[in-house]
Amino acid sequence: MINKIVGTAKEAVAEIFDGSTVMISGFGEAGSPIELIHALIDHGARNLTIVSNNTGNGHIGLAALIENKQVRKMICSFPRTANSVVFPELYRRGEIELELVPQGTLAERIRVGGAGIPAFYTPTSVNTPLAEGKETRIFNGNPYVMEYGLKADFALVKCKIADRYGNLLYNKTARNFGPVMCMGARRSIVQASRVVELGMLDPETVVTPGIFVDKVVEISNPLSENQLIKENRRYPWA
Amino acid sequence: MINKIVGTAKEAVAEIFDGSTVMISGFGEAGSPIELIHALIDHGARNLTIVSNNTGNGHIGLAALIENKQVRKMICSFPRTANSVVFPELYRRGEIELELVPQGTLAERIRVGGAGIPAFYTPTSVNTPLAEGKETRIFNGNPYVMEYGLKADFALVKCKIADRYGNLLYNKTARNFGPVMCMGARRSIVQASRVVELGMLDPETVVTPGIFVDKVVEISNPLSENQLIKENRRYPWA
Amino acid sequence: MGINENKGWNRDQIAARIAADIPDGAYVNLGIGLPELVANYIPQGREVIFHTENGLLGVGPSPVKEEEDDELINAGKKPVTAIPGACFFHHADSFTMVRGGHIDICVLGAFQVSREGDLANWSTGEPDAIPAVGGAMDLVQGVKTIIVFTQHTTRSGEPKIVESCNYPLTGKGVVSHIYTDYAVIDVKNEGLFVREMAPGIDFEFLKSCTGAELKLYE
Amino acid sequence: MGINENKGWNRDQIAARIAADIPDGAYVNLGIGLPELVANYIPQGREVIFHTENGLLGVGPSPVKEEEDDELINAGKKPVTAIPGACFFHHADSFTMVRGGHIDICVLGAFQVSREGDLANWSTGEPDAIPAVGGAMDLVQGVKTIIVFTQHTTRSGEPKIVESCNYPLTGKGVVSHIYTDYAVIDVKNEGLFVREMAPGIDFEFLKSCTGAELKLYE
Repeated sequence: MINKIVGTAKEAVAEIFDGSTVMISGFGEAGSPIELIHALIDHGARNLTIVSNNTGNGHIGLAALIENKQVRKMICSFPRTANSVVFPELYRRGEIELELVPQGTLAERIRVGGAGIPAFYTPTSVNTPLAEGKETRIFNGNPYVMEYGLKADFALVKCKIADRYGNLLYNKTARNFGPVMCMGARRSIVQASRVVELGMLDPETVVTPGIFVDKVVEISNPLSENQLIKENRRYPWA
Repeated sequence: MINKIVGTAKEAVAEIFDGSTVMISGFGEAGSPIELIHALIDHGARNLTIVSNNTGNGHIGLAALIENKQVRKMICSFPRTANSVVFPELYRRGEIELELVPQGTLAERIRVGGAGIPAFYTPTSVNTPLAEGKETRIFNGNPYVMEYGLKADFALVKCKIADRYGNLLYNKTARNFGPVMCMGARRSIVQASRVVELGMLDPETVVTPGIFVDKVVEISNPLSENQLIKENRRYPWA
Repeated sequence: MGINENKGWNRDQIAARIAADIPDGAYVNLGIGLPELVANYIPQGREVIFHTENGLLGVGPSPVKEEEDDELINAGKKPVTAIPGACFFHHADSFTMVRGGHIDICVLGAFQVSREGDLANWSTGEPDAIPAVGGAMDLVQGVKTIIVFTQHTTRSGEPKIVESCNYPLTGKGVVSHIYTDYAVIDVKNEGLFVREMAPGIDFEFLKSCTGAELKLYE
Repeated sequence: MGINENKGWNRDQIAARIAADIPDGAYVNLGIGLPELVANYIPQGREVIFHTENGLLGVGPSPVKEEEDDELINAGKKPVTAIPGACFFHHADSFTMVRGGHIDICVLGAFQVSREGDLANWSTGEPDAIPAVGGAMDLVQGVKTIIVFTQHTTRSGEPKIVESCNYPLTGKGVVSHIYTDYAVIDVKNEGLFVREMAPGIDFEFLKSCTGAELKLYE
């Protein structure tokens, strides 16, 4: 029998090893799997390469993971936001690496990484500093940059509803990188606000087919990053 | 006001010009926009390059378009099926060109054609006759073939439900190439079994966002290819 | 609005001026910050669909406070709403829209724009700055028409329209139109053409605060 | 089943033999024709999810006649059903599953298989033939384990397991296991190893109708 549901976030992240590459869904707070990230902080895996659009807010979630010195390198498109304090400080001190990738290139690199495509050409970043050192090539008279597919050992993803096959539905703009990260990671670990019986999801509306998912944990009332930041909370909880 | 709904299939295909490249959705009968194809036969545009997984069945739909000598070249993965008689005969007589593309490569070429990506690398067809004359390149010790994005002037697509913005839902395995063809074509022309009021579609379940669609015609009870073939029908109707 | 605040158009007037030039039925992406104002000024009777690259086509007006949803936001991470006919999608599909040329117009801010339409808007290049690019480089390459929405000069009065950018580029030769507090300028192969000047602004003044040659339509 | 019909396993027995080796929880793609039989023999208590490349994960049994749906078909264009927990998707997503290594097992037919696991199953290379490839080349490159389901010899008694294929290849070095009416053979770097022979088949006979060297496990 196929049952991808596990009991706790702790159990869900237990297999993450030191030095692994981990994709983390979310665009700012929306779609960020905060309970899974906190479980990864408790778990303690170090020397991680994190692929995520941002670098977290305040001192919780992804920012707390970075602050806890578990992250060696960030691959992201936008490492600073209004409430981002942890990453900028470490970066200025030279204590964390940054690979800056345009947002669309990041999404496509993740998707093709999961689609067996090792590289592709894109017009994005042509003639800019972000194309330096990259191969460029002319197609139909226009220059394009070659970009590599991106694969990860793990993805940590937040969704709204899941079933035991790992079929997923998302919530509004919290969908963002979740579906492509489930494709791009060898093992996808998902937190769902609700787990439903098999057959409850309309097969026409499933966004992430279960084949891209390995483990699901139900987190009924996920924490709100915004709320935690307003309350000036830190993880691990003081 | 945005209103992509047009009154008739004839009106929908009127802009298709001689020599254009036209993507046609469908996998066998499932998802084949038969009324739009028949309107294209009536319309009479010639010298077309058709991108479609198959080459049609019997003497209706895509097969009838080919039989009517409107097609110069087929780009497809599987040009023969149980009921495919028209294409094989023309092909053997050297009266129609064929570009044979593996099915997954075809789907990806269409998708990236619509995504601004001019070329990508794939392991598919490496060391086979279909890779002959194509650039190959080693990534991580393994060989890959370079394939080009495919763009079309038009796509003819069948779906189940649409709204006036061109948002589309499909039916079961009739979805197949529809969504990527809407992406890959400069102008996407869609037949929908039902057109609903704006706001009736759940924004979470839209499969093809309206931005990829240009015209929609409601065809409430599309013909069944299977039925027509059983009845040995030909288009234009005798 | 710095030292220019008493001259020319204010930011809402610039937004309205841009909105007036967006045709009915256009698909439009609005950059973070000033460009977001444009949505407030679409003329009545026109239906314009706003795309936000984090996965929504059909962005509606800002929600009232109690209806804000942390999971319904725009690229600037501000709460938004979704109009009837909207749809959600993932990031790869979103940038298929962007990179594939499906979006008609994108309005972006700028540090500098050059005479040839080069845009610099992502990094000041200062050694201490945290570089952050977001979707800007995808947008400038993929969207059919790039409009820049900017103050004509920096806070300290330096021209932002220059012969050639000294900040790191977002894209080369990508800008089609520049809307500032002083003027509307079209970027053409033959140079920068002033299409319109704000009330109280004359061509001599405009030239004096612009770092690149300006031309007038004949 | 041609001239072999009285010897070895029949096609249903081959299907059952393959099915017995598919583990619980596997994602499996079945090629058109003979391989489709495998679905009928999954041992009770195992949950196996069938993928069909035309956009369905969770293919169920064939429908009864009156419930056939022209728009719910498999890659062989035969009517199927969808199990609870199934989902539909478009062709690019479907081949992301295939090419990206997400599918565990694919069972395919063959014209020829070589000692090194080369597979020829899409074209006889005859000048008059209409070439048709479908998804076979994607499947052999992307799926983790490729199983060939074939008669041991052609109708006219020629070996289908050969030193090197003379038909055009589908893929090079892609086959892991061969299940025929006579035997189960593992393709390894060190050669072809006979794991099992059908009742009534001995190694000498098997060698006599095989065009490549066969080995026995020690």
